[in-house]
Amino acid sequence: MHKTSPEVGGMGHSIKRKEDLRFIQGRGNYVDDVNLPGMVYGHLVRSPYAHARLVSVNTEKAKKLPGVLAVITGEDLAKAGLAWMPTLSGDKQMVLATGKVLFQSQEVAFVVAEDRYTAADAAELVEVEYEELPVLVDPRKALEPSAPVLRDDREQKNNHIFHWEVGDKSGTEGVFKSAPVKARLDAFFQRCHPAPLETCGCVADFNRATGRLTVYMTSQAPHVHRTLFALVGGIPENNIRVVSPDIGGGFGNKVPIYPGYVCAVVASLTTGIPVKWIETRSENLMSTGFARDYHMTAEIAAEKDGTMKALRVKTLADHGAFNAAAQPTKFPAGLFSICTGNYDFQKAFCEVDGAYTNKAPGGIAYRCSFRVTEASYLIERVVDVLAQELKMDPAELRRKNFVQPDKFPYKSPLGWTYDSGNYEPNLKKALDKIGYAALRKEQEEKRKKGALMGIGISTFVEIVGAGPAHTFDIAGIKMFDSAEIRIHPTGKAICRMGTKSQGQGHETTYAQIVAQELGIPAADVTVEEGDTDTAPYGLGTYASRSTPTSGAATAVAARKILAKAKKIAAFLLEASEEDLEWEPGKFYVKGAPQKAKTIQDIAFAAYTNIPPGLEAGLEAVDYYDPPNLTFPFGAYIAVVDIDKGTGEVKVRRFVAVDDCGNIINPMIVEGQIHGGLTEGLAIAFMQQIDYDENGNVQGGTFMDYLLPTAVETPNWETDKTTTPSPHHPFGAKGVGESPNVGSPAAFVNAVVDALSHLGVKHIDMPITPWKVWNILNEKGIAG
Amino acid sequence: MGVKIEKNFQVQFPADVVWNFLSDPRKVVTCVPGAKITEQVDDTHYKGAISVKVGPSVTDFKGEVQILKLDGQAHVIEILGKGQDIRGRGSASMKMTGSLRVLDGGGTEVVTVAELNVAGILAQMGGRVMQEVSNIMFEQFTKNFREKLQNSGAAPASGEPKPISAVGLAFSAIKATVKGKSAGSDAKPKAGKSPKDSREKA
Amino acid sequence: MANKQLVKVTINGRHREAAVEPRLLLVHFIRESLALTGTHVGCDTSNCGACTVILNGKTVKSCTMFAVQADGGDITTVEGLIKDGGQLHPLQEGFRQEHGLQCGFCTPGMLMSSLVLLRKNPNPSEEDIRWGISGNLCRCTGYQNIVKAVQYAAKKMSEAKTQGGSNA
Amino acid sequence: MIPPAFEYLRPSTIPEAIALLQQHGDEAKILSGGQSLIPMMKLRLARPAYLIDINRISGIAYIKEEGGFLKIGGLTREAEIEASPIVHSKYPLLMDTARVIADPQVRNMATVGGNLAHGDPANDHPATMIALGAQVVATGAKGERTIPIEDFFVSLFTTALQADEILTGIRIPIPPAKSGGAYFKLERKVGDFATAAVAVQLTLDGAGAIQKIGIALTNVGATPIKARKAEDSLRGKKPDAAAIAQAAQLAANEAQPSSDLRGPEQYKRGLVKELTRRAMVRALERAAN
Repeated sequence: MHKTSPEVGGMGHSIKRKEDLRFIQGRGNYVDDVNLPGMVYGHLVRSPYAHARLVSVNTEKAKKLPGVLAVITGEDLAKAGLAWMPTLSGDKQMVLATGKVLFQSQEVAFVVAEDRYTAADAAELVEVEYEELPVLVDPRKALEPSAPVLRDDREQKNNHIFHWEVGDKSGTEGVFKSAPVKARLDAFFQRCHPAPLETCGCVADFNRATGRLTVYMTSQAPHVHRTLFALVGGIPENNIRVVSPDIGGGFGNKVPIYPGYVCAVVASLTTGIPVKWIETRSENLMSTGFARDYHMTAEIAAEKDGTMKALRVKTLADHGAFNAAAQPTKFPAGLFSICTGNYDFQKAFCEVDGAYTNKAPGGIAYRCSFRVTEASYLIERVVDVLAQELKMDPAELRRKNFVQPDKFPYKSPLGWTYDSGNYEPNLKKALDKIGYAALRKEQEEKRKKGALMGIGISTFVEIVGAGPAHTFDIAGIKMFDSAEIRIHPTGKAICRMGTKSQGQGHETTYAQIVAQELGIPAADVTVEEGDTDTAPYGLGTYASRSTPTSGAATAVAARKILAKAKKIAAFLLEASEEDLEWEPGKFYVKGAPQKAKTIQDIAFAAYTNIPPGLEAGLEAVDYYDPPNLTFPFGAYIAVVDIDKGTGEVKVRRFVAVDDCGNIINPMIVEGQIHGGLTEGLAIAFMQQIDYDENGNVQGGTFMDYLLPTAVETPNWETDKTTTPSPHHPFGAKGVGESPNVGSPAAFVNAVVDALSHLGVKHIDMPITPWKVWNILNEKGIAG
Repeated sequence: MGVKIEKNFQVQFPADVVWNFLSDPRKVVTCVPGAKITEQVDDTHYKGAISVKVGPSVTDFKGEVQILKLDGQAHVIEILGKGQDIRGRGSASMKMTGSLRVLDGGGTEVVTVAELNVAGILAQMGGRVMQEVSNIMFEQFTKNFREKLQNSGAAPASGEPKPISAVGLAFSAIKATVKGKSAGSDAKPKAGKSPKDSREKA
Repeated sequence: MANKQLVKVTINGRHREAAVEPRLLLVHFIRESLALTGTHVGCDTSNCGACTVILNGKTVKSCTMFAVQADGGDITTVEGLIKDGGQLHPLQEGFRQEHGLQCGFCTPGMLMSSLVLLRKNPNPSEEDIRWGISGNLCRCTGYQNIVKAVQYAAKKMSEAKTQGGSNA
Repeated sequence: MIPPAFEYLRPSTIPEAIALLQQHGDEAKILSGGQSLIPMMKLRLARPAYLIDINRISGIAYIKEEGGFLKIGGLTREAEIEASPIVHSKYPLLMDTARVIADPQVRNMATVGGNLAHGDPANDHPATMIALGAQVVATGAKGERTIPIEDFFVSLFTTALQADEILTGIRIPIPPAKSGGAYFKLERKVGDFATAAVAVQLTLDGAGAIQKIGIALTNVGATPIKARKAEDSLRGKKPDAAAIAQAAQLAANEAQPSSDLRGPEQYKRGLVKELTRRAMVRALERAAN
């Protein structure tokens, strides 16, 4: 690949982000910044109960409050056939409750008023009578035959959602029967929430005169949302425009459609007035897409020398009241079957059961490709359990079992074809960088003195960038993605995409791809996303798919443009196409570099001096269907020290060596890794959306759902190896989620490692000081 | 969020007198700070209201009181009180069992077990203070119980009841009785453990 | 309903006033009454700091204050950071140069906290910076580059000072 | 989140404020820093009909030594304590405490008076003021009265302030030479309430034995707890490791924690023990210097 000049700013340049200029001046345009003339406000009335029969909803008092325009109930929606909506997992979900409520904070009524304050007041005046019902918060209890049936709307009269299995069951059993060594881990990956700093919200604007509905919304997938509005609401799709303005972080939270959006749309359709609805933080944490909540068991069968032969995984997934997991249709447990990791197992078998409980619906892919964090955590933890069993160094055990570089493309026993990988040098780089041998020595010394330090390794592999379309779809729509590039006469460009940045820096990185491919300086390329009226159709940004899909589409579209540019250049240079050479930015005649036409010259000619037989203009669109997923990987090592007096764990160092193939913008990649590691830290040590036995949310505000500050967050040490994806147009793989996928296991492994000599084999996340202290206290060494 | 509180206290009245008081929900409810009976529905059902004040926060509940069990022979009463927040933000219920034990020397020990459940905003936000609020309210209940019994004109068995402590009077700002202990949180504390000071001698 | 009260403030050097309900939060006054939407709301419980503005020289969380309390006050928001000539403040420059932002939602509050931090402590250590922005949550960056951004600005500002200029 | 409506009252003197309190009784709340009250109002857990904003009353925000006391006005902001040279040089316990209350923005608004008058056992100043043996100055219709801090915290969110009194000041006895103090707080993250915290203030005599000692505990009971037994065990004694360990154990016994999201009861006791030990050691170091 040509390296472009810094002025052009193609691949590999850490150019400064184009989007920053508006953000640092307070000129971002987030959804709550959208203010339309005459706009009114919506406020949801929510259930205080986790499970209750809805006896009555009386809106009279609320309607009488001056300033209130409407109060919509589930019964009202039912009349229009909108009381329920489909989820992204083939289930359905109540928009506003009818009959009963199934989780605390479920949507019951929608108040529309002239301003936020009146709407909030009116919501309190909606009188709802409930009759409380028995609550199920434990999915194991939910699957007991005697458990009350939560979803009596279903034909199936129990709380079981799905059973899914993959792999060779009997073959795996066979290996286990004869295996000399077995390791087993029971782990619970707690319910978490992506909690982007901006909550969800929308402004729905139905124009009665034109019949057009415009919805400004916090959407990671605006086109899909437009289509769903059309299919569910019966509005002609050409009359719907979804605009996803600047998004204050998504992390998967903004993939599903939530009842609030639908209510705002219904309210605008019925009043003809723009309606804004913005979630509070508590509403965000308590009702929108949670992540994880997987009760997992993993077993490894191995030889005495540490050769891992087979993996068996059994998981119970808690999906809450509705199966609203945002994931490809054919994969009820997402891509969880990546759980063999980067180890060369002969046999593997994985099964997952899903259950309904009286908890918020979801199961979204929080900063990971669908369920990959759960899988990665499980395998990277259980490998450590095996190392402990074998009294083997965990780095050594991993090294011994890595899929070797000559085996790629590698077919895993659970059916994935890994595109490329080179795990050993990646791990070595991390071990060297952190000084692994010296740390082990230090640990030994410290142990003699009674001090507790631990080193935790995680060598994860990700599976990102869905499609391919033959296997992956969201609600039936195939998971391709798109790019449209138009070159203006003066050689500047606009690029529109089917994806949607939520902070990833697309306006910069896509421009760099164009710069790389066409030699047009990135500064001259405007990138636009999120407006369904202008952008080509796409599936959106999540699952680290932007670079693997839209990024690829950008390169392919640019290459289409280049093909035409070559014809124009040949015409201008009066040479044949075969005689032309390309270097980013210009065509020149072979052997006569002074005879050249820049891309700007060519662009101008495309509008002013069009070669005979060619269409005017210089633009292309590409809908890219990736031939395979990409498989980024990395080696993370955490070093922790434990305060025996308080149980606090301090992360002393953390080294992350990522391999995401070829990198577009190293600065942005590094920033993403910092952020993902920080979220991983929070999950490992602080965060949980928990419920008490009555289904009350514990952790429904930032007072109890803890986001680390700058003080709790360590400095991250990052590095990279580069193993390009062989099937991606420029060898990239996607990276935004790797740190969140790979780091939890590193943290937990480090803490367990610090305590392993005391016989500790596992601690469930979040590893709070009191959990550690309890262990120390039991062992008689607290204080 | 569920809590169980067990509390025993002694009064210098004969069991019959105490039972006479304890077996009448209209009287018992007057001992619960902030609570009142608004209507008797039938022999075993009453309507009532309670206002729970914790610092600057006030929550008003309206609901029902039901006598589940009334055994005059064994001196055992079981009452279930259930209320919904009048602003629709949650509910509280308390099942209380009271029984009497005759003491040597003529006094009576009142043995109470209360199981409290809270759902909604208080259960979400109140985990930090549930236990303390509950302790205080139950304390206030027993104080009121003694006081009302004494003022009911009944003759004490012997001796003088101890005066109500100054601390107790200051508690009057807190108007109700809820007993809470967070359970099911990641702290996994054991619900139903009686607090340290649950045994109090008058 | 409570009577409206007139609130007068100087915001980013400009005098503004509006009659508001006493319960109107300062953040809504700024965002809605005064149409300055750079200041954000990220939580309800005074944890996230996205709503941080400078009131009379001190950072406050404008979601945990009523507009009537700010009556007569001098407020700076992110919109007031840039110089009249359109020149970026060294902190704005620093955040861009050091990649101290991603989604940008926390950035205005971060900038306000950093500005006051540097006024009080022109040469802060890394630890000073981390504590100085500990009332502001960021979900994207992991703070590391925000620390660098503040260091960048501190350096720029001290250089400007020694050269006789002033930036703060 | 949207607070319920209220009438906003802004008196310019203390007597005016007290008259308003008397006029509106239970329906009124004092608005000081508002950093506890306003979040509760936004959650609609508190709905006062009247807010009496005392922020424009002059003369109740100060930090000064006078008449044997460090006097702090009720309206003094936490940030002002943090920045105070007097506090910095002579009151390390107070400095420790001011630094770990909430976060910088909250400390710019939050007041010492509010922190105490809220009566929240999770707040940090209560234990600190108990350890320092402070007095609270309450101003009511009949003028000022002082309340020893030990008598101030009556119960959860309940103080000895009368309904028509305002906490206008705190008086901390100026510590003699060879005094030291420390506040150790374990919080889940910056801005959190303490899982547990311990305040220690002590004075050594000429022989190095403990002459005066104050130990108090944050967020391990319905009120801040004065660890009297721990104090008694140390008074007059040389603070060697054994004496400190014993006092730490006694303090742990005196704690009355409940289990919650921050941890089970047993952990919190263990924490009180450990933090007492650490605060003692730090306070002794400071007393020695």
